[in-house]
Amino acid sequence: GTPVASTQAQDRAVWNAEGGAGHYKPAKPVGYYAIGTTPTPAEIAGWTIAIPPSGAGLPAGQGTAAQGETIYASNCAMCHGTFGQGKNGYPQLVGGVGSLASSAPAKTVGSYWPYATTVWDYINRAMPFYAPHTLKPDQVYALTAYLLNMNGIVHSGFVADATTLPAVKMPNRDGFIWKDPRPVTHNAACMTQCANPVTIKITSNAASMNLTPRLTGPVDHMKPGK
Amino acid sequence: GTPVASTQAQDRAVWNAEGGAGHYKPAKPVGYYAIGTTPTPAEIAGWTIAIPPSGAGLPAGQGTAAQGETIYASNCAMCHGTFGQGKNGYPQLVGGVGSLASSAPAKTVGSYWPYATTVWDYINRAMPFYAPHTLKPDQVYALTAYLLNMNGIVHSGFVADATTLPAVKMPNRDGFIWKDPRPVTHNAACMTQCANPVTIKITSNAASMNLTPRLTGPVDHMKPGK
Amino acid sequence: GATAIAASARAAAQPAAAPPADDSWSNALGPGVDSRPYGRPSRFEKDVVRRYVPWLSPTRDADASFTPLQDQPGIITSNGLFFERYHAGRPTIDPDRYRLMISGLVRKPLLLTLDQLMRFPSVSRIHFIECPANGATEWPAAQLNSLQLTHGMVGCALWTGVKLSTLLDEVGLLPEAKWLLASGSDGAHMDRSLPLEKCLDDCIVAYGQNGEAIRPEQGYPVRLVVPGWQGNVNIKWLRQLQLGKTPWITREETSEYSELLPSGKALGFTWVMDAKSVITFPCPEKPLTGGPGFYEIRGLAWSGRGRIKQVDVSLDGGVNYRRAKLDEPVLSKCLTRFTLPWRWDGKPALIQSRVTDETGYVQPTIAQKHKFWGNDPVYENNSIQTWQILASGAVNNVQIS
Amino acid sequence: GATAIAASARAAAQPAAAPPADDSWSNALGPGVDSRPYGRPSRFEKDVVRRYVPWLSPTRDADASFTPLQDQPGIITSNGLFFERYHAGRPTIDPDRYRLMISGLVRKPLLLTLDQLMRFPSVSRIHFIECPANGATEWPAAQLNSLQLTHGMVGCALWTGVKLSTLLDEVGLLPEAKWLLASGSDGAHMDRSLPLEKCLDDCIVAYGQNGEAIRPEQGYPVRLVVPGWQGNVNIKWLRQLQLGKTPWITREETSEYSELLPSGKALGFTWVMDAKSVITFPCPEKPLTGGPGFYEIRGLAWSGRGRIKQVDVSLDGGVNYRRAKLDEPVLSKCLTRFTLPWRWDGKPALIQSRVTDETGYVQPTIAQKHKFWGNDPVYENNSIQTWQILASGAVNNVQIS
Ligand code: HEC
Ligand code: HEC
Ligand SMILES: [Ca+2]
Ligand SMILES: [Ca+2]
Ligand SMILES: [Ca+2]
Ligand SMILES: [Ca+2]
Ligand SMILES: [Ca+2]
Ligand SMILES: [Ca+2]
Ligand SMILES: [Co+2]
Ligand SMILES: [Co+2]
Repeated sequence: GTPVASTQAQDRAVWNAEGGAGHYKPAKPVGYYAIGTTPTPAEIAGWTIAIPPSGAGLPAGQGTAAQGETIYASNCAMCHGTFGQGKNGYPQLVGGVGSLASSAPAKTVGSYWPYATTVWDYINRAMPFYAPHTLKPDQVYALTAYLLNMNGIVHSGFVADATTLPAVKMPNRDGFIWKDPRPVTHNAACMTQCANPVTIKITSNAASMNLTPRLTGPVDHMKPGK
Repeated sequence: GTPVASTQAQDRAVWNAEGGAGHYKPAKPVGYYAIGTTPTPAEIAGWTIAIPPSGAGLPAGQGTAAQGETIYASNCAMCHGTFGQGKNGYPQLVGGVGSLASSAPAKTVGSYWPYATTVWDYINRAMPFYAPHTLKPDQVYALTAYLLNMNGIVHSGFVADATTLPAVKMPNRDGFIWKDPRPVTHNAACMTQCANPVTIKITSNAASMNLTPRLTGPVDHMKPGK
Repeated sequence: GATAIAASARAAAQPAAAPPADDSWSNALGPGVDSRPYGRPSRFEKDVVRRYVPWLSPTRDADASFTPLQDQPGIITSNGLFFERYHAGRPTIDPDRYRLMISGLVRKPLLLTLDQLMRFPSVSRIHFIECPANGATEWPAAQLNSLQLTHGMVGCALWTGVKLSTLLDEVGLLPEAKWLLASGSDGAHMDRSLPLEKCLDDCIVAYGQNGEAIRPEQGYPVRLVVPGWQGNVNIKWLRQLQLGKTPWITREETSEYSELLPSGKALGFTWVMDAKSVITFPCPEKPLTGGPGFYEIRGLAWSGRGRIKQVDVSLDGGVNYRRAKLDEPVLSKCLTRFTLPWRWDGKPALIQSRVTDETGYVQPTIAQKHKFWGNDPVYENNSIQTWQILASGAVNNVQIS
Repeated sequence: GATAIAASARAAAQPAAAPPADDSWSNALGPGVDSRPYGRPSRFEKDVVRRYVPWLSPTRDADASFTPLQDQPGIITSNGLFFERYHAGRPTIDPDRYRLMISGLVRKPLLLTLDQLMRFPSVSRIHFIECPANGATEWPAAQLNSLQLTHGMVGCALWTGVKLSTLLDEVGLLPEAKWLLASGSDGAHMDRSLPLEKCLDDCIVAYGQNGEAIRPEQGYPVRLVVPGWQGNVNIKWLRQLQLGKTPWITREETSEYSELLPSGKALGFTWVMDAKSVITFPCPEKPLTGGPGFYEIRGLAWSGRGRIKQVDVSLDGGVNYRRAKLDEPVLSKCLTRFTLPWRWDGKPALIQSRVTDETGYVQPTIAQKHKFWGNDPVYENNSIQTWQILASGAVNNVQIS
């Protein structure tokens, strides 16, 4: 595969081109309104939880897949399944590599996510679902290591920390593009005889699908698949 | 005073000038949309309760002040007072003639209303307050006669009906004008030195008035005058 | 285990930053999309409500409540906060039993159900509606220390419905027809006469208000919208449109919504609401709480005659004015938002706004109004409002000479 | 006596005309202005609510509900009916404990309370917000027989707040700053990276929505409004604006709001919502109930790239089109209302609308979308909607070749 550094460089080239302020000239000098307070470094650190691909901001601490397994079993498996296979509609976290171009793609941490830092970031900010952002850094490292290991991305002895995670090459790191390659304008504003009436056929009709919840009366809580 | 006919003619001249469709051209022919139904004459009559100064539409029936007195005592006096003097903030219906140009004008049926037909119309459509539009025509005629008599506009033998009411000359019939005589533009969009700063004085300050209900918390139901 | 993790708040690990970096609401799930199919404001906004002045009327059924303009951040008034004006309380109308009668001097009278009315070609326009008694208490002197209660009998909404002219075309006006009587189905059977020219211009028989059915408070299921004219002619709970030769001279256009002039003469039919503006921040309810420094003066301006051309703001009781910025969109007979940056030096000040509309009409001072209209009118107080800023940042409603 | 009069209904005297000439609500007093300081819709409108599709998500806390567009009469969405999209339910935020942090590659980081945020210069704009998953179920085939559920993940409101550029001026961008991360304080700590050029253009840090504080469902007390871009970047319950050199590549911009292309490549950052339109009457929920005759076709159109230029309507499945009328105002990145008069002959028909925006972009057919985007995308289904009208007047959601 492509070496980590060059893929990151590719992404970065697009991000640099997309970002930036253009020819922006500030309307007012810095601090013109003099409203609000300057946060302390500790406050800024408390707010700033997002971890970019570089790993900047990853806290001290570490964790292994073995440590993660225990935490996962009691806090995550009830929704995502013991093997990360997903359950009752909750997301599948493991598997799916090679499926993305198929007719039944399985988008998982293993098959789809381009950066391992995102796994740490998301578990830290949003999981477990019922108590988000309550895990300690070591727990998040351990869970990340466990998910990467279940996906066969790192070996069982892998120790996740601020240095190792940004260096992990995810299976789909080459799979993301960041600029829409699809044509924008597809249609013409034709006004008469724009189609041949004879060839117009109804290809699908929602009335026969039996998928629509009740639309009047109290909100319909029908179970998936009715 | 001015004879009834000529006053009505004066009003009518303004109303004719004010009303009308101008140079309007309908966008569509009558019935173009063909939506809805044509009401029956009985339906139109049921809806059409407004009585203009001409008295057009006044129903058959009649009533005297004496008949009105009884109805008034049990259905109206509790709010408007036994003598129509008003009560607890409910409108005064009697008196006030000659007060309109004073510093304490009393606007009543007797002092202010230009047409007797309006008295019939309003009692019929809106009174008694707790059960509007439930009186029978005879009752409305009687109450109208009673109010006019209490106001000294008609004598006690007066029989109110579709013919007599439009002919009643109300004390203030000459008192209404129908086109605003006051100048429209009062100010200039001056931008600098528009007033002499020295002469600017605060002439009133609501903070010292003690009239403002509580503005936070639950809505303030303070009693009049607190 | 799950409980152990839930209990160990991250806050404990990062005391300097949290709360509020990570307040309770960030560490839990909130209610889901099934919790309230029709939403409501945050419970922390519970004080943002319509309020009334108890001493103005003997009964809440013939009374008014006021829009909290101090909490209205733009030109649209929330449906839940749109001012009320009732003459016999708020009727509860079954839309299936609703009928609109169009009769009188027409070629083909018409009776419409609500469904039928909704089939006609429709328009959608943003217009203000203002009660002419808005500011009535302020004619003799500054009396109520509140923006809501001095200016809150105005609201602005996106009204959707059928142009009145479309319905009049459909029934066909007879040549003698010159006036229209609109009447409501509330207990008051509230009714007003309107000259045909206005009816054929921009009036709307409306059933939609800001994205939903008109609220019961504003006339559910159907009201008349008469853009720029006194609120009371915008008949709510509309039951009938009757065509005639002359006005009906109803109690509402004689006893109620007429103006007693200083001469003792009574003035009927004053209809159009002249241009008006008011500063909505700061105001008595929203003082300057942050001490000296930068603030943005904000306000609303409107005119019954068309678009707003400019708004000027004075910080010195009307000696000098600065041009305010108008916020897009600027629409005809619609609230327009204006702003002016202000660096407050912490000293007392008298602030005012003054609107000029597209006809060139300039909002008058209360003194100018008194000069031409007398000292004690009831209606159409569109005079310039003065707010007194105290050194404490508190704001009072005052009048100045 | 009083009771006798109240009991003798006028209806008895005039049986032919009443009811409804004089229905019960006309003969009584309704509740007064003190009855509900904050109003609500008529109880007869109880079915007009947000609804959801239970089989789309395993939990209501990471789910969406839909605006009932079939009952939205104009371009403004009622705050009570504005669609919801949650990733961890709806947080309940105490505005006194609210803080906004602006940090990262800036000269002077800033921590603001809500009161402080509100002191900055403000703007007020009407913009739509649409979830890119709006219409997702309809990619492979016509699946849901409902306008609300195929198109209702869009809403349009008057947003009031501080221009994001004003806040970025205040903190001072360092030259290296190229991206901004907006993050929320819901349980999901929902966050998205945005390129600075868009941030400095027309984004608003908003606290007002249609005349009141932003609703909890839409981000109370503060959300980001990114006009014309995917709903999910309009971060709700906004807690932080962080400046950086490169995007953060969050889970939301990789796993969640990316598009898997037919090639197996994943596409991030598709941001702009292309022009879209839909006929809102008739529709599955609002069939033609009055038999053959006149109806007005009504709909909504919008574009993430600016103003609507024109909307064309076809009554024959796309063979011929007629130009629809656009209702004022026509604003940038805002819903625009269109109408077309139609005399229905009672025969089956296939009706469609097709919008062209000011950039010249023309709304595509579903077949054109499939050709360029593959048969099974998730997001940005802005294809032309076909409604099948049956002879009965019933309306079905169909797709045609
Ligand atoms: C109560 C159910 C529940 C529990 C327990 C739970 N999750 Fe989740 N998880 C979810 C839901 C629901 C989502 C999707 C959220 C969304 O769509 O915004 C999710 C998403 C994820 C994702 C992203 C999946 C993707 O492909 O985008 C990861 C990774 C994840 N969870 C890891 C964990 C870990 C690790 C734990 C335990 C610490 C955990 N989850 C516990 C319900 C749960
Ligand atoms: C429960 C109280 C109440 C009762 C009983 C009542 N009224 Fe009234 N009346 C009112 C109120 C309140 C108004 C003012 C309504 C408004 O402002 O829209 C009013 C207004 C009037 C007016 C118009 C006053 C003006 O100057 O504009 C007349 C005339 C009148 N009532 C007559 C009657 C008659 C006749 C009866 C009995 C059949 C009656 N009222 C019973 C409360 C009452
Ligand atoms: Ca929940
Ligand atoms: Ca009154
Ligand atoms: Ca006037
Ligand atoms: Ca009542
Ligand atoms: Ca999801
Ligand atoms: Ca896009
Ligand atoms: Co947190
Ligand atoms: Co009646």
